[in-house]
Amino acid sequence: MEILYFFAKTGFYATALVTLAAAILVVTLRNLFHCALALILSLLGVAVTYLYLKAEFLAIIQILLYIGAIMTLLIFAIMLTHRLTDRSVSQTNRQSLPAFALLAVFNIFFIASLAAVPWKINSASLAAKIDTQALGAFLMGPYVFPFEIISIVLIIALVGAVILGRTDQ
Amino acid sequence: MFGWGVLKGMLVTLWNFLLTYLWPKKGIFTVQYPEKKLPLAQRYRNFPFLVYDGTPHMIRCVACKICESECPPKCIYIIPEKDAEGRVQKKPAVFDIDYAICMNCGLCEEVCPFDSIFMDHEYEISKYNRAEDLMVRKEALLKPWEYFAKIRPHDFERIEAKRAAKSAKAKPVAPAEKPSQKPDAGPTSPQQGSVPKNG
Amino acid sequence: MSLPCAPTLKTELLEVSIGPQHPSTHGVFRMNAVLDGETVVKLKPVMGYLHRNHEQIAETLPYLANMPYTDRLDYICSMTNNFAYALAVEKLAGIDVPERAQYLRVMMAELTRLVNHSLLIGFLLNDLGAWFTPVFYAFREREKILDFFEAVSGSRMMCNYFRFGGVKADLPESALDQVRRIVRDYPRFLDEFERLLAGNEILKSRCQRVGILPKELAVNASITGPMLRASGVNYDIRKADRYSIYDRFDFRVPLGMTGDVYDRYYVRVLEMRESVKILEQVLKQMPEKGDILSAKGLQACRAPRMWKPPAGDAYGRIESPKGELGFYLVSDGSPKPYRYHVRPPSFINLTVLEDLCIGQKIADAVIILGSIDIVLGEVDR
Amino acid sequence: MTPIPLNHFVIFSLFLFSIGLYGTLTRRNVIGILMGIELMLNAANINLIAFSRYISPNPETGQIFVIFVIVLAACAAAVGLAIVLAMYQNRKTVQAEDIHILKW
Amino acid sequence: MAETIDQIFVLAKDRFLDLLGIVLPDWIILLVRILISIAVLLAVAPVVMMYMTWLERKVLGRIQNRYGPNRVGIFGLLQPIADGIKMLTKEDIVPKNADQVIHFLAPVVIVIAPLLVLAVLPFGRNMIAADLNVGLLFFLGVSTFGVIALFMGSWASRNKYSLLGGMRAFAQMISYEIPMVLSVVPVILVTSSLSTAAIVEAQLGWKWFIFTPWGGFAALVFFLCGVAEVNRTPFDLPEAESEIVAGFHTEYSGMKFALFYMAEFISTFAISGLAVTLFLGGWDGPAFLPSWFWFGLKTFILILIMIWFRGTLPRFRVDQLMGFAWKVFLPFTLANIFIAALWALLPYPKNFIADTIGITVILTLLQIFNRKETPKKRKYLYAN
Repeated sequence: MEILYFFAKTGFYATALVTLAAAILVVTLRNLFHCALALILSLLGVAVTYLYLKAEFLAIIQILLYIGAIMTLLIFAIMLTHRLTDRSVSQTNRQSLPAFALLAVFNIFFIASLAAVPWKINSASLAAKIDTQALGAFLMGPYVFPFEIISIVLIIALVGAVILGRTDQ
Repeated sequence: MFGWGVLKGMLVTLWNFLLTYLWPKKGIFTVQYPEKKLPLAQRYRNFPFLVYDGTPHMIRCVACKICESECPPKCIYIIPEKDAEGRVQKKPAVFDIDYAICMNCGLCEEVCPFDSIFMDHEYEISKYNRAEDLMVRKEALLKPWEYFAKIRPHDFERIEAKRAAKSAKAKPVAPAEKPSQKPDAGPTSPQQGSVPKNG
Repeated sequence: MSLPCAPTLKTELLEVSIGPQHPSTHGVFRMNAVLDGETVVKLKPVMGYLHRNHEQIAETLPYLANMPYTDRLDYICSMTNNFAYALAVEKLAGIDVPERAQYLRVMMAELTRLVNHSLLIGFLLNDLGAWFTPVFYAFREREKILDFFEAVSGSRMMCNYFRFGGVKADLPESALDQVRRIVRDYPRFLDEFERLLAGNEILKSRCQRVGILPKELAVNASITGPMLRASGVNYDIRKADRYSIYDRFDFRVPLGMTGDVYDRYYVRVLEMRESVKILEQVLKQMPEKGDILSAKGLQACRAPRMWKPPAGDAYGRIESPKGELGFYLVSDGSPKPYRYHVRPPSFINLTVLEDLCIGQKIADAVIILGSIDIVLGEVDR
Repeated sequence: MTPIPLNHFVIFSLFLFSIGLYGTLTRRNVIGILMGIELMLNAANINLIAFSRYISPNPETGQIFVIFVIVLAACAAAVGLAIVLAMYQNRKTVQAEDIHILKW
Repeated sequence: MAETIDQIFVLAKDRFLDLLGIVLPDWIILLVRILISIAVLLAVAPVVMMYMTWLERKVLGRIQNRYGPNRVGIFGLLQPIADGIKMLTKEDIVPKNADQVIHFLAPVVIVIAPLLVLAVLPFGRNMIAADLNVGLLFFLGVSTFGVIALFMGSWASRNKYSLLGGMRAFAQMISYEIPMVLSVVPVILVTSSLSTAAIVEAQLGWKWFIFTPWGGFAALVFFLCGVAEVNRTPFDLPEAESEIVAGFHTEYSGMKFALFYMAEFISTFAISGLAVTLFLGGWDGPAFLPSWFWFGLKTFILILIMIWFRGTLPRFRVDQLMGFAWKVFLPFTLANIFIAALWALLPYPKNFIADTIGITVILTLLQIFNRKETPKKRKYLYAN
């Protein structure tokens, strides 16, 4: 059995690598549609990561909402703002070098500090099983107020999007 | 209620579906082609063929070139035979029909004064080569008069009667000289035949 | 440009060339459509892919030799094409037609109308996306009529049956029973079609209020045939001109109210019922025996190369299933026509395509084209 | 069996966040910027779940917050893309540097 | 005996694993257990697809008074194999301007989704490849991949027809996913579970949800949305051959084209299977026949109905299609959730009455609000 766990762990690192590679493609590719596809792959990797954190519901929600809805929207927007036969123009501005340097510094600093932090692992919650019913109970119980707020925000955003999308007649 | 008409239409298709199993004779109207073939109507016309009496040497055609000139798409090509002295004989040396051009109108059959060219019932004539294979020569066009009797018995009777009357009336007259003078009755007894001949 | 269903989102216009190789352009017809999303904002019909020089060929041929060529104009209704051409030449040369031949002609014309209309409805449904079922039902019935045509004229579609002053041949023995059977069974088939289609809500909502052709436009664009009558204009050449012997039959002309695709479809269904009525009367009134070719006609058909009509001109027209089909002939006294012109109903009806399609969805453009009922052989000639 | 160390999740999400930020900083196209933002939000989500799973006494909290974040991301995407579309209709451009007058 | 036949596949698998267990370590057995399920699904799915094409052609032929394929093998049973060989040997044409990589990836990605969702379908008692506790959501979530793959294909072809088809597919599938999910919600509400196996368990003993007032209509809506989701007539706009040639797969040929078809047919099968699972009692049925037979029979009937649709109905127009989803299905399914809640809350005779009233009210309201769009009957004049 140990060997299966080893495979599983290797799987996590592989997923992480694929996700990061896809993410790099997202920010570097010239063709926006390719970027969107790479982003889908990256989001899929994140969903798999959720599985490793034993959040199956969220993994599915990630696929359903991010890939099914948000990415669809994004691709729609790409299609509506690009012509089929457009030449791919340069998609990056001249900040790439400073941005890269800044982020490198930021990452080094962060990793160094991370290594120094002794996290207190809570083994009870690590082993806890959270099924969908429990999540639902929480949403309807302690978190009902933010839940309602978020639904109102969603409605407002949708109405706003519709109004923005209309042309003035 | 929305959807009622859709249901009614679906019942029609369901009925047709069931009919093909319950009563295949009425339900299915396709014919399994290479195994089964539909009977052809007698007047069915496809491509023309030439008639000979008895042996293939006795071609009925006299190379009068009427069909050649009447053919609307000009698919017939005739050269009359010449004897040793170069006199034109009443027999075609070359009789070509380009099936690729022929449009099966049947006018050649209608205008022929000698009952020598008729429309065939043969329709399985697919070929691989359009230029050579569909240019049909005299030899391939020839078919016996009995064949015509087989495919079109009605017309056969009519034409036989007409020919018999003609040969009895004017035995010595060479038929190729003035075809338009022939005072045949034409289509006066039309329920028998298909083509009002100008014979 | 303000459109009836203007989209609220402005996007790039997309130019799509529908055809010449396209499943639903009924041949090699091309529509250059400019689409805004799914909506047609501009549509330019392009035709001529099937141009065969028909009129020019006819001017190089004797009069009769052109008869088989007229079969190929509207290859679904070759009988009516022959009819119109024969009428024109008869008018030109003053040829009379015997009684029985007149009835045979009307019979063939009305049978052709049944063929054409049921086929059109089948293919209209195909354009609507019903996967070939109505087409096959129409084929099933058409097959019987084509069998009859084959028995009579020798060919199923390229009949070449009419002659100047009559028809090519009389009916063979059992052919009359064949027609009786067709006339008896056709209403049953029409009822089946009705059950399958007329009540179908999808078809109704697809066709109603789509591609409306207003009365004035229809008249101004000289639209004829069922398309004109669907717009509510009472004009049927069988009634207006009473050519041949149409004045002897009792039939009605169905008229539509709105002139949309649904009316065009349904007027044809009703016309088929009227055609069946005419056929019944033909069967009742037709003389048992009689000449099928007048003496003058026989002259014209005996040696086509020699026959010379008097100089002059003539226009023969009939109500073909698609509209007014006319042939205009100018003769200079030689065996060949000096000028020969066809008035093809498909082509003239097609001229309003752009007016009908603008502002509709692309799917509607396809069914509007289908409801106009074109045959490319006739449009391009 | 030992679980995957928490730091690995955090570093993974850090990299993801950095890449997203890089994209946001360097992209000229507004939709590209939005994609970068989506990446950053995802990185945050991983962190939320990982920390709640490993450290928090209530492991549900993180997941519920992730749900909220996903909903907010959807809102952001919807509104953002609507703005992009409106921009494109009016100015025929989706390049960020061309959109600088802060009005239609 | 009946029990054995019922469980024959499960027993066979166990026996096989037992045999393997003699020689191989535990972890390999675990892997093999998973791999067997995957292998069976992967092997069965294409066969199902092939014979669905045969069935469709046969039934359509019969509907149209024809024979359908009957040349290759008896009853044309080998026809799908001949088609497969033809597809494999056909030239694979890639347009010159196409996006090569994505053009290649699209047909590959599109078959993944319908193959994955088969894993959560209970084909019989104990015959489910993966009994996830979010099985239903898994099904709905993974099927969204199809949209992306479709769009990849349509975009990469660089063809305007493809693009139009892709856009239509996009809009249609998103629109219909909402009423589809909402029509499933009452089932989740009543069974309080997302696991497909548990949903079937809840319907055992002829308590199929289709027999309840809310379930009947929800099943209808779900089925119609499913038909729309897999792009079949009357909702086959993305590949409407009379309008946009072949839609998103215009530029595909050979095996890639076959993969598109495979995806369509497998998802047809999967959607029918899910409808059976959710509303028609899954593998429940009289015990004299095995459970997998009942599941197969019900799925087969639903597939037949889809083919029947295809043989009869014309297709909708794009705006009517959207209107149908947003103006009819969506309000109805939303109301249906309340109706189902009433059913769950009230005792037996009362809940039936309440549901009937609720459904009548919502249907009447829909009729009234949509009367502008409903077609009218017409009268025709005759002139003499």
